[in-house]
Amino acid sequence: MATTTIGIDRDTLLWMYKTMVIIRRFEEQSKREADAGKLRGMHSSIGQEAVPVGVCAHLRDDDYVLGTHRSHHHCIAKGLDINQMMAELLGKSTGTNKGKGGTMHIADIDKGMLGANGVVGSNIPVATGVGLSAKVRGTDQVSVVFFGDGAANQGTLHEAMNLAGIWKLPVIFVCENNRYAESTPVEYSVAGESIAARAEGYDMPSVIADGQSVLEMYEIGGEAVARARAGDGPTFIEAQTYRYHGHFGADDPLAYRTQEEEDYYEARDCISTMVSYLLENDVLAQDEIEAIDAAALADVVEATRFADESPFPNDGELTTDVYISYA
Amino acid sequence: MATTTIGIDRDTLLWMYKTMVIIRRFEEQSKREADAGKLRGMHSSIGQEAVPVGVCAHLRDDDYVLGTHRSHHHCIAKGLDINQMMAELLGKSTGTNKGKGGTMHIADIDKGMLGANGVVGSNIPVATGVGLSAKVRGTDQVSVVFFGDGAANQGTLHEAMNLAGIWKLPVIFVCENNRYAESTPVEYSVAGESIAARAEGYDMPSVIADGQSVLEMYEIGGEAVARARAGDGPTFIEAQTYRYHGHFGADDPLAYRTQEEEDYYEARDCISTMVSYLLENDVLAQDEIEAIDAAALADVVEATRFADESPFPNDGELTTDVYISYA
Amino acid sequence: MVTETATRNLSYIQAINEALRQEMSRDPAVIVMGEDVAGGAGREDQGIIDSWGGPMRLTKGLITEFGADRVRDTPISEAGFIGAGVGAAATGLRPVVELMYVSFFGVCADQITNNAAKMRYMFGGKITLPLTIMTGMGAGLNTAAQHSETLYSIFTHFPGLKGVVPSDPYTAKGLMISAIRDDDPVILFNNRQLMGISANVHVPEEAYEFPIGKARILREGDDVTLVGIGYTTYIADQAAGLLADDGISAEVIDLLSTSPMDEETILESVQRTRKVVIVDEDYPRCSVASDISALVAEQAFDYLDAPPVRVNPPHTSVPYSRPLEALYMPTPDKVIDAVNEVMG
Amino acid sequence: MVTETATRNLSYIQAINEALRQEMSRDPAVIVMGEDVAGGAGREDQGIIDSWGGPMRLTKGLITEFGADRVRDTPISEAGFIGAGVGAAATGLRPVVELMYVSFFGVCADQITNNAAKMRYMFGGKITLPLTIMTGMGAGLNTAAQHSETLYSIFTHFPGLKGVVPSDPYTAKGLMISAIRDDDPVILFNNRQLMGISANVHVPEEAYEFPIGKARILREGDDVTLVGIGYTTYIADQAAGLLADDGISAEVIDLLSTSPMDEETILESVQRTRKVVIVDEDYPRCSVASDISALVAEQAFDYLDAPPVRVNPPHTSVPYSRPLEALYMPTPDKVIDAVNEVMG
Ligand SMILES: Cc1ncc(C[n+]2csc(CCOP(=O)(O)OP(=O)(O)O)c2C)c(N)n1
Ligand SMILES: Cc1ncc(C[n+]2csc(CCOP(=O)(O)OP(=O)(O)O)c2C)c(N)n1
Ligand SMILES: [Mg+2]
Ligand SMILES: [Mg+2]
Repeated sequence: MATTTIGIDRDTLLWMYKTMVIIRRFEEQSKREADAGKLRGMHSSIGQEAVPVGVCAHLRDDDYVLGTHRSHHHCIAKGLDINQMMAELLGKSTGTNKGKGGTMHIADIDKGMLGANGVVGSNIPVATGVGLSAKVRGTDQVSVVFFGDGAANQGTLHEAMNLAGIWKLPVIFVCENNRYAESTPVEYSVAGESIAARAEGYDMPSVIADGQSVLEMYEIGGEAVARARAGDGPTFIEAQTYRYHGHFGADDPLAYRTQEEEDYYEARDCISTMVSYLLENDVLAQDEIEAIDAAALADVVEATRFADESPFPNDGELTTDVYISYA
Repeated sequence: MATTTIGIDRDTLLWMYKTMVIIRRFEEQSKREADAGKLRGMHSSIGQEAVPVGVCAHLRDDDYVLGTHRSHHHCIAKGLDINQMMAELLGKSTGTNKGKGGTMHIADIDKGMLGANGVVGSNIPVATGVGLSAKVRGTDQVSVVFFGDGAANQGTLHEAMNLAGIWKLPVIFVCENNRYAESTPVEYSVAGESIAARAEGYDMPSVIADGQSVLEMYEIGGEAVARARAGDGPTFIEAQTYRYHGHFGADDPLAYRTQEEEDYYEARDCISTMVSYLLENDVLAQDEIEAIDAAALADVVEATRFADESPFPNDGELTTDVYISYA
Repeated sequence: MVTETATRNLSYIQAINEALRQEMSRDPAVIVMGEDVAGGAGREDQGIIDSWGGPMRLTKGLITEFGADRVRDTPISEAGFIGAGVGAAATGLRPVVELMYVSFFGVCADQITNNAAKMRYMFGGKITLPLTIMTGMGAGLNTAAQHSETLYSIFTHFPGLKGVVPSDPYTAKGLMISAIRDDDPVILFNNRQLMGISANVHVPEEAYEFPIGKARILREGDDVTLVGIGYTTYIADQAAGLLADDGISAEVIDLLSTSPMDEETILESVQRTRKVVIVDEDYPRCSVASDISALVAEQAFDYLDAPPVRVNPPHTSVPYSRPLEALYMPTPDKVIDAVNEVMG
Repeated sequence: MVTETATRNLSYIQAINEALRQEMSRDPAVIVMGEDVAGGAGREDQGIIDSWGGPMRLTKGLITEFGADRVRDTPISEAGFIGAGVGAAATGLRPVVELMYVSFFGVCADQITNNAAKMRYMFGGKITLPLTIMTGMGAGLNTAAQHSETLYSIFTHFPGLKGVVPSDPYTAKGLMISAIRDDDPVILFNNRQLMGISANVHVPEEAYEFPIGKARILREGDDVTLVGIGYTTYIADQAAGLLADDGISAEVIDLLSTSPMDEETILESVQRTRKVVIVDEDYPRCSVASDISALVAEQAFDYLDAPPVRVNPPHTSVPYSRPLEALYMPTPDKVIDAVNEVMG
């Protein structure tokens, strides 16, 4: 079966499932590393896997993704090597960034990951420039920027949407509305009926998507990528999702949200609903699912071993890479 | 006749007419001073008089106005002394700001003018804080911020609209859309159908007003001020207007716009249409109009004399006012 | 039996928190704004309140005591709400606004440098601007280049802004109270590492001011002057303790205010010790350390037995990897090396 | 008859313009963005094009030669379009982005200090960022506190950023070309007053680089070293001319790069003259002048016959009123006073 009933080919479905599972296992492991004191302040993406996976399924290596402080899932969805990612989390010389960036700054330009970014809203204009670059250089590359509901209140989003609008840039604005910025609920911080509605003021196609459904993210992401590639300008996607853990691991989310809300989202978990879909539609059998899960876990175990055994950067690295030529 | 057919009392009509004329005469004189080399880089508000006059007609001394680089009209409409204003333009010690601020920074806190501001978009958050202050202190004061179409593309507007929205602040956002930011046409720089439309993304009542009509500005401004005073939150007004001169006096506007466009707006000049209205509705007779005009001119002549004869600040002023206590 | 020297120990966090509470009680014009300064905003009706308390818990409990009107969680819109702080300060309030980390200054710098810093001067003195900005800073916690900067130097650059950098719970409380009561804009820089260090200093219960613009001599000495700023005062003092064991008597100046800066205290000390080592965690170029080095060279030239020495990080961003970050930081060892250099 | 010393005079504005034109011709990756860099945007079909040319006309004519795709007027959204410059530079373009006046840095500082400055370091060197930001600066034109700042000092503070400050048409052209060709982010600071001064210097027609990180000795001398930065080089050189009449031989160093800074040239000169006066229009605290004063004190201590002296404006914002602004500025007279001070 090359293509499923909903028109997504099997390889893509498999890739999406497998990638979501790898993200989840990777994040579970990074939390363990954090709890063991091996890294600090990491922002878990568990619960939000479907958003970048559905969108990145349409991207090539030479398309670009830009992220936030919470970007492990963006990186994995964009095809980064998890060995290098785990090494980066531990500050090792074999990391994606040679250990100099860490959890909030993972980047791999060769894979088109132009960086997680620790400043809320800061990457949105950068992504707009990436779209401009593609346009000026005459390629059909696409630039996708992921950001949170909290970031939607930064002025940079407004400026970038306007620029992308007037210049018809191949930029896709994906707001991962996980309902909270730290402890601040989105209904408190965002005036107006939705975040997506703001894009209308910039004449930009916008849509609210179920960010727990990778199939819906795939479909909506596909339209946006096609629009961008065709030179028809930007798209705004508000993906409604949820982070299962606290903001950065050390907070108790039940201090600011309810058990019912958590249960509601976990019942619609992107991975378990995908499992049901794959089984019900005979895309995969139970043992195939289990094999994928086991392989994902093994990959993460291997990444952890790789990271653990890798050396820290040597002292000279402190003063390299400041400029092209410095020390 | 205490109140005219359209429900505006005669004193208010007279005040509005007189104030527009004073602004115009003042601006003509400041341009002469600039042309004579006595000040530099001043931004003429000629053509835009009706916007602040219509709105400020509803304000008390203890309400606040915040402006831009182009704010002489805001200042006069808010009741500032034109002698002190002209002295400020010439950098004299008798100026509103003791000569230390100049044309882009005129302020008079006693009159509720919290400052022109040279940085495009910079005063918008400040105005929001003024509204917050009124709310926290439990007064019914109103905060009005004027800004240009160009400023509408600064992120600060987005952030401030959101804040005013979620906190229901008594802030009135008045965009003076004079169609240009320096030489950049609004239809190029603003994505989306209108600037006012952006306010909808923040659940804020918004309206497009004819900024050449002081009566319309009065009506729309009145609604907004009433809403703010009643504690019902912010309003966005896009006032469509036109600056007759170049951006700052040294540029030729016909390099970037057409004679037809200039003619169209000048034919709808806020002062001449108001004269027709006043005459047609028997609010004023021709000789009364002429008397007002003559008085306005005399006031401006006197302001110029006052400014010319005032001394420059003494040298010690260079290092005062940096802090409450410094030098 | 009453001990006259009973000390009241508070953590740095408790000291700031107490200062805020006391000033809010004293003056209804004091309000607090910032991201998650309370937490779970807008859910009081669900029984959710005060669920966060600021990134360092500096503002914990304020909302329960003073209400949501005066303790406001903000959207992530620093230009918006710090600008709002300026407007509120100009019109009758005394806002304390939190910029979570100073590294984020760039999204709101215009409000600070063009409005807060300049309004009084531009308006010919006809306005006061009692705004306090408090912000977190400092490396050493593995938060990499965008969350670990120190940056008081760039605010010191701007006339019209005052800057204070507490070094322990005692100065934290006093400087926070002084900042709130000051009629000029003041930025208070909270080093994150100081929050984790238990300092055995007495913090009086009653409200007190520590004067802005004044340094203090934390440790007297004759052989060399060490100048520290916030966390680096702690480092300098540690170094001084070790040096004492080696028979070197180091005087430790705790700068506390970067602007205005207490030039007299520095000069008076250096004129006695004739040698100075400045310990600063900010980037080296155009830094407070440069300023102090230049000050001493220019004003105490004839007294100096050796050139001034600065201990700053190298001219790089803050690295993530732990061993690199450890190399990056000023340490007692580096201070001791510098002292050995000036002692000749 | 051919004169070997024929000079080709260009104004500062023409020199920058020529550099931009030559680099855009050479390399299709070079684009220019900023407010009104062309003018009348989007009205080509009405025959309206190139109606502005930038605030100083530095970019005049570029759009007619290179088209609206590569010469882009922007909305007033500095964080947006300077951030876009960062993204474009990271992905194959060499953008030149104009920040109209450096005083507006605060609306876009995050893009400069957190992204442009840090990306290479944070990403472990796996990226180059050939971004040029050009910006206007300087007092003396009665534009008051928010349009007249100098501020190169705060960018110098940040590792990862390079800063260049041309002092005349020759260095303007060479430094602009070097900035564009450099693979790191470079900020080029154009002093507005230099644009109005006619300098009789030869500007070669062909494209040439002036090396970033190198100062030059504009005038040789033995008695005292004057260090100038951009416009203050002009002031220092005027002072040196007057001092020569009095028999004092002043060496004038034209700093040209604030970061990296050419420490050797400064130190070598001061070691000879044994006295230094630094002339800087930026605010005095945490300034490039402080840095140079500290550098000389620390590295050339034993050579100095007198303490370093700085000539900066006072610690105030820039006043509007002309007589006050005149008092504010560094002038040849103030430099001469400072020289008399160090000459003892
Ligand atoms: C400019 C800026 N302000 C504040 C912060 C601190 N901060 C880090 S993450 C965060 C919440 C972000 O919320 P959201 O955008 O919804 O992303 P999420 O964490 O939910 O993925 C805040 C306030 C920051 N990093 N940058
Ligand atoms: C942040 C900032 N960017 C650029 C400028 C330069 N500038 C001054 S006025 C102006 C145009 C403003 O246009 P608009 O907001 O429409 O106001 P108008 O001049 O039409 O009244 C520009 C770009 C500035 N002062 N501040
Ligand atoms: Mg969120
Ligand atoms: Mg306009």
